Formats: sequence, structure tokens, C-alpha cells
Amino acid sequence: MSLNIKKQLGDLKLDVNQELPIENVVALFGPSGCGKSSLLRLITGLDTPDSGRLEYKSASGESLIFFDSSSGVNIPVHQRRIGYMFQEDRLFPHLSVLGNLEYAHKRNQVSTEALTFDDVVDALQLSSLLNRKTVQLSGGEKQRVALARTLLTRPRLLLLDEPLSGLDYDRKREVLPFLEQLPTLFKIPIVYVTHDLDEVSRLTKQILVLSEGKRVAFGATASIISSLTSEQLGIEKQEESSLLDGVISKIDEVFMLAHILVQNREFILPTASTAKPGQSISLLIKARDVGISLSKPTDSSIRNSVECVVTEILEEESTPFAQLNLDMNGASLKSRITRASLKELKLALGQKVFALIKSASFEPRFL
Amino acid sequence: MSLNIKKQLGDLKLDVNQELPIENVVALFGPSGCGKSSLLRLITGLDTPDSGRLEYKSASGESLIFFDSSSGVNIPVHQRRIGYMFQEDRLFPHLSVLGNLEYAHKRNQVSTEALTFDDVVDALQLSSLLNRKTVQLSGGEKQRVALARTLLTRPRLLLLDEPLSGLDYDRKREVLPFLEQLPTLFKIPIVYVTHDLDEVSRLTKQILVLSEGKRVAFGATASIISSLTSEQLGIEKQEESSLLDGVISKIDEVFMLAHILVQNREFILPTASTAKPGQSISLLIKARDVGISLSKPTDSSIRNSVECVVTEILEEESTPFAQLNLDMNGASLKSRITRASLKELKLALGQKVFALIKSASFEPRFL
Amino acid sequence: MIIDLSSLWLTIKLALIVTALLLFLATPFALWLAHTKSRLKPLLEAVIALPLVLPPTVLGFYLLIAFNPNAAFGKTWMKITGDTLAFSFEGLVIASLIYSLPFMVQPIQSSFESLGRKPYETALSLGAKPLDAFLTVIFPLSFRGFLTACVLTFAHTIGEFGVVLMVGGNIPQETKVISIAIYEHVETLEYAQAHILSGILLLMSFLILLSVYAYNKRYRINVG
Amino acid sequence: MIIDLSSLWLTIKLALIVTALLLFLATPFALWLAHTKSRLKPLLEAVIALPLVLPPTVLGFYLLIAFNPNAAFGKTWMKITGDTLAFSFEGLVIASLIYSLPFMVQPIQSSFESLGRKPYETALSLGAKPLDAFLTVIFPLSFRGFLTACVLTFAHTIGEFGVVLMVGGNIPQETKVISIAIYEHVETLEYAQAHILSGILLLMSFLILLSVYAYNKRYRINVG
Amino acid sequence: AETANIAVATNFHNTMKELQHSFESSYEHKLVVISGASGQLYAQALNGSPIDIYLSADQSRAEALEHSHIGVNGSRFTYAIGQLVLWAPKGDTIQDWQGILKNAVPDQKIAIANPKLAPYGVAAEQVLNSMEILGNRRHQIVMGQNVGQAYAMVTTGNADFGLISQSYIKDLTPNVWKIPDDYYSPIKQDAVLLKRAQSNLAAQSFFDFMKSDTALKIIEENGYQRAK
Ligand SMILES: Nc1ncnc2c1ncn2[C@@H]1O[C@H](COP(=O)(O)OP(=O)(O)OP(=O)(O)O)[C@@H](O)[C@H]1O
Ligand SMILES: Nc1ncnc2c1ncn2[C@@H]1O[C@H](COP(=O)(O)OP(=O)(O)OP(=O)(O)O)[C@@H](O)[C@H]1O
Ligand code: MOO
Ligand SMILES: [Mg+2]
Ligand SMILES: [Mg+2]
Repeated sequence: MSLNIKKQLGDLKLDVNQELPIENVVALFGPSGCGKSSLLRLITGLDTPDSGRLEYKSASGESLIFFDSSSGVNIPVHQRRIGYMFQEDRLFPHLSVLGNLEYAHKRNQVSTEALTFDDVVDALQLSSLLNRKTVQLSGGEKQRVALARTLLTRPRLLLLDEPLSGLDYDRKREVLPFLEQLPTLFKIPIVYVTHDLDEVSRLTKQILVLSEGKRVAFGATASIISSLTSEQLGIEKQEESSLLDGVISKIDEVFMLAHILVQNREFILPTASTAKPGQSISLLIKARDVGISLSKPTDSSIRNSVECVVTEILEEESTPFAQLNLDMNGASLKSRITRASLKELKLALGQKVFALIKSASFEPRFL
Repeated sequence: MSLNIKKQLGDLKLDVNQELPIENVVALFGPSGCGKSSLLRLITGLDTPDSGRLEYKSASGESLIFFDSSSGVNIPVHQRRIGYMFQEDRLFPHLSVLGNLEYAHKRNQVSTEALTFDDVVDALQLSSLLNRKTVQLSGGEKQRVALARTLLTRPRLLLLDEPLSGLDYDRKREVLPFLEQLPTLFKIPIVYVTHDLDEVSRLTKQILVLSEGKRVAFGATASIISSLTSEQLGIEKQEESSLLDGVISKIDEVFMLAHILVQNREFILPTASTAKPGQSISLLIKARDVGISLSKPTDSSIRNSVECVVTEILEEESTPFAQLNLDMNGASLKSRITRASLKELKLALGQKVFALIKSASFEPRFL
Repeated sequence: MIIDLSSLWLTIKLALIVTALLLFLATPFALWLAHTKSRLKPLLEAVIALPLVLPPTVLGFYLLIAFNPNAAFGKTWMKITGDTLAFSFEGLVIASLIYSLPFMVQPIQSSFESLGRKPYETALSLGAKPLDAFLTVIFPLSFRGFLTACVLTFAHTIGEFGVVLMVGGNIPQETKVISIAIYEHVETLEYAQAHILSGILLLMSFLILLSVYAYNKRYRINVG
Repeated sequence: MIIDLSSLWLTIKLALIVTALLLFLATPFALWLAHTKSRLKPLLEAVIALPLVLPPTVLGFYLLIAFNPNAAFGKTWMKITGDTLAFSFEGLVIASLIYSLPFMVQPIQSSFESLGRKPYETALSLGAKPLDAFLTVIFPLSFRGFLTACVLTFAHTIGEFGVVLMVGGNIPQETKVISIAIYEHVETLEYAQAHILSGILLLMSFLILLSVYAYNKRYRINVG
Repeated sequence: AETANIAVATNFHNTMKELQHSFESSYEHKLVVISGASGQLYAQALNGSPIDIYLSADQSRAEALEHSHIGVNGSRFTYAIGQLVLWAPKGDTIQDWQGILKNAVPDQKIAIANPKLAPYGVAAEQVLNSMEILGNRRHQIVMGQNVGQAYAMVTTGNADFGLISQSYIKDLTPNVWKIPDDYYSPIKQDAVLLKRAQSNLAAQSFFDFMKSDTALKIIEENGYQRAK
């Protein structure tokens, strides 16, 4: 999708020029008020840009101009076939849960291989709620119904605005894999707004970072998360992470561990049953989960100790912490340790160290 | 506060009988649809229980019967002076942001030592938004205004229903400390609904866990989180945590580290500048952040290695993980390691091991 | 004592036709008024309410002037339909449309305004075409406004007789509505007949209104 | 040619008093209707709309009978106030109240219903007393419904003359409202006077309505 | 000086104004004129409206009031006899009135007052009956509530002919034809004094004045006949 959009929103000047190759899930990330929801509204056609151009290119090569201020094109909302899950509750109060779902379902029966009604109801565990009135739903239940309703529009493109924010861990764990499948199984690309880095790393391959209405960065989730600082991403320091691209070399089926080669270094990590040797995967490693040792530990449960070279040392004066950038045979890895350890271990630039990563820091879902 | 409430809500039978000693912040925790919001509505008086009794006892000993079905007492909402932040957006569309805030402010000028208008506006960074119409706010901005408006009711008791769910990390980091101060600085007890264990551990001293309308557990946050399984808490396995009560023995001001004695074992953790020796604190330690070593490591950045005895070993057959319950001189600590490590280290019940905890896993905020 | 019920049917026919026509005419207009940002809006709103201000017979008098086949409007109508407007059922309908327009427009517009754009937006985003979205979302959510509008229009058209008398000419089967019949009885001191006809009219209207409201109650949307 | 403007002031006085009184009487009633779960609701709603159905003169006839100092209602009034109701300004006010009640109740009730309970709950939870919550939240958020109700009531009371004619008795200075004056001019072929008085009435009403709507436009709440 | 309230049928309203003028200039008293439909004024009087004299458009309602508990028995008299005219603004002035009515093409309308409401309507009905128009060409008849409305229908050009009171057409233009008396029973308009007026000098004086030559002259000038 080719986005080139300008729009004045009160004090905020939204101005985004970006090619979004939406094969799969693109995260839209940025601090509150940076213009994420406004951008989605412009893509759906609910609002009209002051100027610019908006062109949709599907995976199959289909190209549609949704908006073009120079030629005066402005395709109406309902013809764009974009599924949009609003940030706030927008269920229809005059319809039951079932009525709300069928509203989308009936109007969008496009192809036989698409998501079925039951798929969606099952995935979001809505069968016991179908006859409820919408006022009788809890916050999380509303959120799930809204998500289901949006999915049932079987759109060309799905825009989800913080879809999981009201859900508890259990529900998130159940809904996330379902969302993960959508792009590959049902060929529905997703633009996903969230404040949650876990969701970003798990769901998305690419990320567009906004700040005050402007594009800050766009690229592979791994490289953006590794290369931008927490300030640039608008996240907490201790959430700063590295994303490493690796290939599974071996699966240990008994202990459910995957041996993963990243730049010829081996990581041993918990794995989900679907992982296969040869598969390439990306590892999100939080800097705070990476410890440093001068020697390779032997009798501990910490399974991963990889040799690295210290390339950068950033002491955070007003905090107890320091951040290390490590070079691991060409890949870059961040570590977050206390300034006390930094001193004690007498770490210096160019020094060889072992990065310690506990396997249990990874959930199989990261694979 | 003495809660004894029954109410039929569709299929859900809400039945909670619990004494809530609300000196500070009590978390209300439980899966989506378990009745958290419904319980808050009953406490505020917006809904009326089918039967039961609701008595408020303030820290100063003041006792008020809000509701009693046997004597027919039912104090109206506005006389209860309970601040309630609804889960969904309830800003008044006919008032500006300022108007919304003043609505609460003007009606609740009870004491001079209470929160000032400017305190709240500053804490939630609303000064640039004051003249906005509410439709011109982003999701997170709305959330902050709603929180501010509730705070400005200067209530006897504050009920917050997922107040931070729409906020980004930066805002959360700014708002949380402010909420933390409320009970001590302004003598406002809080009942806090959230799905986020971090918020629970950071803000709350006590926790009430609900499931399907019934009380599952109530007690000190530390002990509940340590003793209940993730299933009982309705959280993800890898979020399972221990909470240890400790006392600060020493502060290292240079490196901003606190030495903390827990059951005579010393932990060295990053600290915030406000921490003082002698202060008691609770440490939330995620099981997945606790590694196991047979010997005490020497040349690593992992500062904390405490001697423990293995008291329980739970292998999770269908996952790569195992969970260890450790006894640390009387306190219990959970560790989550791979089953592979369990085998390799030949761990057995009663065995002495060192629990490894990286200091950086802790943020100063946990102190 | 002869009770002529033909006037009752004529009245109900007139009220139904006027209500139905106004529903179609007023709805797009109300929609436009509710969402326009035009500076003309207050002007149009004021103009719509104006016919109310004139006493019905006087409004009828002015309508007669307009209906005159030599006046612009009457002439145009004559050209198009080959018929005069005054003293015809069509004329009654037009007069009632003008007279009752505000009763239809205002409650509908008012409910559109309080509904806002969100439900409509949501429906579009779920793939509904504009008309579909209107019928399946805006209409049911503003149902109470439509109901109010229709009840006021219907009842008012039934009760109206000043305008009707003036432009209708009281032609049996054509323009002699029940309100005129009751009025006649009152004027000629036939109070018994007046009571009976009024009774019938009230009872019928009451039953119609009651069933409408009872239906509405069952149907009612729980907005919280 | 003498234009008697006293009738204009009398009319405006009547319309203002009726609108103001109805606002106070109808609002609690509309509030109750909007939120009650009583089975009587449709019944009451139908009854309120009924006065509309009768031709105004006929309604006036029945009111005249009720106002008769020998009838129950008229007698009670006589006892309390020492005055007869018929042919007095007070009588006009009461008759207009009954006649215009549905115009006030229905739009207000309709907007209360679409507003739902949420804003009210929210206001209470912010420490507002019920009346305070009503005035500061429910009222402004249903403002458009109130406006519609007041405009319809006001314009309708100005234009109403059938009922007024009957119970007022067309007594100069006391019950001779402008609509009757215009009506009389039309009936007695004093068309020039009728045009002038109509023109004045229309212009005044137009100006009033225009300023009301212009104010409303500025004031209008953006619900999205 | 005293004041009397005179309820007057609409068709007589303009004449009444002249009578009032003449009366007030030679007496000390004042009159308040309340006009309306005869039936309406009757109902109001029965229910306590403050009128002293009732000038009906017919005899029957006046009679009913006279014999009610508020009327003065024996006070009733005929103050005027209405005359019916045919008014055809677009008519052919060479024809007589019968010719005009007979030759009216089917879509031409004849406006009359509603016979149920106004005596002029009754008279008009009698005329049309005698010419068999009512039987065959009913659809051509349009009715106003009263003579004034019938007049309005003609004057606005919507009706082609009107059978109306002569009092409405003071100057007999070439387009107005008097309908001979024998085509309809006389339209006798009766006056009644009400009991509440018995001690009211103004009412008494005006009631007498109505019978005076001055008054009768004015009444005649306005298109009515003197009662015989
Ligand atoms: N109609 C409008 N008029 C003026 N300002 C507006 C309008 N709509 C949005 N804004 C402002 O534009 C900014 C971007 O809003 P937007 O809703 O896109 O933020 P967001 O990135 O989605 O934030 P959040 O994560 O809090 O939902 C906000 O500061 C908001 O106040
Ligand atoms: N008025 C009602 N009638 C019937 N059922 C209701 C009603 N209100 C709530 N419920 C049901 O009661 C249950 C509890 O709802 P509640 O809103 O209290 O959940 P919650 O714990 O706040 O969940 P969440 O975390 O999703 O907000 C839900 O299953 C909801 O559907
Ligand atoms: O107004 Mo009348 O009663 O037809 O003369
Ligand atoms: Mg947003
Ligand atoms: Mg909830």
C-alpha cells in the first residue's frame, strides 16, 4: 500500500509518506496522540486527507487508487473493503451479539475459502455470548465481539486499533495465534496498532513508527526494534530489545528445544511443536534478559552463553543501569546490566564476554 | 470496607463476601467477564445488590452503611463520595476537557489538604489539552482525562477500572508513581481493576481475586501471587511470580543499588532515590527470571545468587518447561527452567542450589 | 341518527398518506439539516416552523391564493396534472404536507443529531452501503424520533380541519374529513352526534396509538 | 386602517407562558416516561397524544363544558380561585397546556430515551446531586430535544386558535389572540388587515425562531 | 356609561361595526363586539360567556337560547333578513343567473356556505335544489365553513361562482345577480337579550337601538332586508 497523506488535525500535522508492503502484519507504533488512529481513519476513508494519495496494492498485484487529491479520486468507505476495528466500543446497541456479527457476515460473503463464521466465533470464544445484548457484556467481551465483527468483514486489509487492550492474559494467549494465522492462512494483511512490544514482536514482521504525526522509521520489526532507542520507540528503557534472525538447525523433541543458529552461534530455546529444522525465525531478546559473564558458566540452568565483543557502553547516569551493545559475530545484541556490575567486571570496549540468556525468558510463542 | 453482596447478572451469579481493609491499594483481579466491573458498580451504588450489606470503614474509624438489604438502607450514589473511573469512555461531549475536569473539581472541594487541580493536571500532563473538545482526543488522551476527572472528585475511596489500559509505556511510567502516592499522600484508598500483573505488583499491597463472580482468594499481594497458580490467577504461565517481603539494609548511592534482606539473605537490586534503609519492601520476582546454578557464580553480571533448597519440582509435560519451588530460608521462591536443564543439573528434592536473579530484571519501580 | 363513517375513512386515508409522504420527504431533509455545516441551516429551520404560526384557516386562505389556477404554483400544477388543486384530495394532501412538515422534520432531525455520525461510520466500515446503513443502523437507532414524528404528524392531520376546510371545500368522499363532521354537529347543536363521532374518533386513534406505543416498548433499544 | 397590536402581545404572552409552564410540567413527566418500566407506559403515551386527534374547536367545546362553573372541574377551580375559567386568560392557558402537551412531552422524552442512563450515572459518580446532574448533563445533552419541543409548542400555541376561540370567547384584551384577529379579518373580508397582521406575525415569529436556531447552531454539541 | 358585550354572527360583523359606531356616537355607552359562528357563540353563552346580546345568523339557535335558562323569554326579534346573491366574477354578464348556473361546465366550482353551519348555506342549497344542480352536479359544489369562506374561495379564483350573502358584496357590480326571494325561504336573523343584561343599560339601549330606524337603515345599506 502506498501511503502519501497530509492532514491537519488541530495542532497536529499528520504527514506520512510511506510504502507499506502489506504481505503480512505491519505494526503501527508510537506514543499516545501521535496520530495512529487518525491515520487508520484516513486509510478507511472515514476521514479525507487534506491532500495526498492512497493506493492499495494487493499481494496478487491488484492495484486500487483509494484516494488521490490531484485527480479527485475518493472511493467511498464501503467500497474500499477495509476492515476497521475502532479503538473504542462501537457495537450496535440495537442488535444482539449475534446480530452484530451477522451484520458484517451477511454483507461480506466474498469467497468460499475465506474465514467462516464458526471459525471466528470459536477463535474468540463467543458461542455462549451470541444471544446477549451488547449492554450485558463486560469490557473484554465487547472487545472480542468487536474484533470478531471486524474479522467477519473479510476485508482486503484489516486495521486493528489496539484490539487486545481490554483482554486478560488467557484471552490474549488464545486470540494472538489466531491473528497470527490470518495473513498466511486467509491472505488478509493487517495493520496493527498497539502499545505492547510483545504483541508487536510476536505478530508483526514490519513496523511503522510514528511520532507527532510524522514517520520516524519503517522496516523489519527486528531491525527497527534493535536499532531504535527506547526513546525513539516511545517505550520503557527496560523494554529495549534486540531482534536476531536465525535458522533452526535441530529440534530436540523430547525436551522441546530448538537449536537455532544465529550468525553461526547456537542458541537453545524452547520451541512450539510446529517448528521445523531449516525454518528461519526471529528472536526477540530483551536487553534486561541478557547477562554478562567473563567465563562460560557450566553448572547452571542458563543454557545460552554466547561469545560476544563489547562494542558500546552506555552508562545511564541517573539510573542504576548501563547498556551494552555487543557484537555477536556480526549481529548486534543489547545487554542491560547494573552500573555496579559494569565496574566490578571491569568491562571495556573490545572486550570478549559471554552473553547469558536464560532459555525460560523465551516462550515458545516467540518462535 | 465490608462487602457482602449477592447479585444475579444474566447467567453470572455475583456473590462476594469479603472484608477489604482499604488502607491503601487493593487490586481486583480476575479473567474477563468474572464480574469485576459489576462489583464496582454495586459499590458505587449505580446498581443495587439483590441482597447483602455494604459497609465502609475509613482509616480514621468512620463507619458508613452504604447498603443493607435487611434494614433497607441504600445511600444514593452522589452521597457515597466514591470516585469511579468507568472502564469505557464516559467523558461529557458537551464540555471541553477543562469543563470535564471542573465538573468534578467544583463539586468536590472538601478539604484543603486534598489534591489540587494543578497537581492532577500536571501529573497527567493535561495542560495542553485543556481547551480541546473531547471528540478531538486520542484514545490515550481520553483515558488520562477520565482518570484526572475521577481523581478530582477527591473521594473517600477510588475505584479504577483498567485506568491505564489505553496508555503507552511512557505515560504509564509517569502515571503509575502518581497513583502510588495517592493512598499515603492524600489518604485515598484505591480499588484497582487491571489485567496487568506489573501494575498489581507495583501498586497494590492487597489483592482480591475473583473468578466467575466468586471470591477465589484475598490477601497480601505478595503471598497471593506466590501461592496461587497461574491458572487460579488467570494469567500466563510465564508470568508466574513470587513476591518476597524484605527490608532495606543498606543503600549504595553511587551505583543506586539497595541491599535488601529477605529472610536473612541479601539481595542487591536497583533502587529509586526515595528508598531508605529500614524501609520494608516487597519484591516481585518472575519465575522465568530465576535461574539455577549448582555453584555460586563469580565473574558474571548476575549479582544475586541465593542459596535455596528445592522443595517441589513440577515438570510440564507438554511444554519445554519445569517449575521449581524453592525454599529460601523460610520464604518460597519460584523458578522456571527448561526440562532439559532439570535433567542436566540432576536436580532433586531437598537439593541445595543457588537461585540466580539478574538485577536488571528489576526496575527501580519495583522497590 | 345517522353516523356517516365515510368521513372517518377519508380522514384516516389522508392522515396515512400525509404521514407516509412526509416520512419520505422529511427524512432526507432532516438528515441534511442534522449534518450540514451550511450557514443557511438556522434560516431553513426557522422557515420550516413558520406554517405553524399562522392559524389554520389563515394558512388555508393563503394556500387558496397559491392554488389559484392563475397563480404561479396553481398554474404549474394545472399544466402538469391538468387538474386544479383546490377542492381536491390532492390539494388537501399538499396543504397538510406543508402544515405538518415541522412535526415530521424536527423530531427526526433532533434524533439524528443526538445519534451523531459514529453508528453510520461503523456501518460503512462493516461494508454497508449508505442506504443500507441508513435503514439498518440509523433508522432503528433513531426509531424513537421517527415514532414521535409520525405520531405527531398523524394525530395532527386527523385533528386538523381549518386548513382542510378552506382548501378542501368539504366535498363528501373527497375532502369531507371527520373533523369537519364533528364540528358540524357541534355547531348545529347536535351534541349527541358530536359526542358519538368524537368517541369513535378518540377510541380509534387511541387504539392505533396504543398499539404503536406498545410495539415500541417491546422493541425498545437498551442504550444503557 | 387600524391595526390592533394588543392581540399580538397577548398572543406572545400566552405562547411564552404556555411554553414555560409546559417545560416545567412536561420534563419530569417525560423523564419518568423515558425511564419507567411500568406496563402503563404505552397507555399514558397514547393518552397524551389524544388531544391532538380532536379538531381544535371540538376539543375547545369539551373544555368549555368542563370549565362550566357547574361542572366538577369548573366548580373546583371556582372554589379555589373565586374566578371562572372559561373566557379568562387563565382558561386559555389551561386549554393550551392540554392541547400542546404532546408537542412538549414527546420530543423531550424521545431525546431522553436516546441519551440513556450513562451520562446521568457518570454525573452522579462525579458527585452531582440528581437535580444538578439533570441541569448540567442531561439537559445540555438533550438540548436539541428541548429546543424542538419548545419551538413546536411555542409556534403551535401562537397559531392555535380553534381551542382558544372556543374557550376564550374572543374577548378583546383578554382572550382575543392574534390568530383570532387575523381569522376574523379573513372571515369578514378585511384582507388587507389580515395580510398586514399575518406579515407582522410571520416576521416576528421568524425572527424569534431564527435567533433560537442560530443560537442552537453555535451551541451545538459535537457528538462525533 | 356602561359596556355591553354583543355576540354577533360573522356574516353580520361588518354591519355591526357600523351600528356600533352610530350607537356609540349618540349614546354614552360602549359596546364590545365578539364575533364568531352562531353555534359557537351559542355554546359559549350556555357555558357562561359574558355576553349580553346574541345576534344569531338564524332563528333556531336564537330560539334555543331564548328558551334556555339564560335567555330573556320574549325578547327575541328578527333584526335582519339576509339576501342571497350569485357572484360570478368571470361570468357572462349578458346571461341571467339561472343561465349561468345551468351552463356551468362540469369542472367549474360553485362555492356556498356549509348548510349545516350557516343559514346562507341552507338558502343556497334550496336554490341549487330547485335547479336540480344538487342532484346531478353535486361534485361542483364546494363549501366553506361560512359565507366568508365561500367568498374567499371565489375571490382567490379557485371557485367560479359563489352563492353568498349580499352583505358581502356591498356594491352590486355587473357580475352579481340577486336571487329572487321565492327561490329560498327567508334568512331570518334573530336577536336575543340575555338575562345577565337585564340591569345593563348599555345592553338595553342597544337592544332597543337595533329596532330604531337609524339602525334599520344601516342594516339595509349593508345588503339585508328589514324584517317585516
Ligand atoms: N478532529 C480533531 N480535531 C483536532 N485534533 C484532533 C482531532 N482528532 C484527533 N486530534 C488530535 O490528533 C492527535 C492524534 O490523535 P489520534 O487519535 O490519531 O492518536 P493515537 O495515536 O491514536 O493515540 P492513542 O494511542 O492515545 O489512541 C491527538 O492529539 C488528538 O487530540
Ligand atoms: N445487565 C447484565 N445482564 C446480564 N449479564 C450481565 C449484565 N451486566 C454484566 N453481565 C455479565 O456479567 C459478567 C460480568 O461482567 P463484568 O462487566 O462485571 O466483567 P469484568 O470482570 O469487568 O470483565 P472485563 O475484564 O472484561 O471488563 C459478564 O459475563 C457480563 O456479560
Ligand atoms: O358565521 Mo355564520 O353563523 O355562517 O353567519
Ligand atoms: Mg488511537
Ligand atoms: Mg470490566
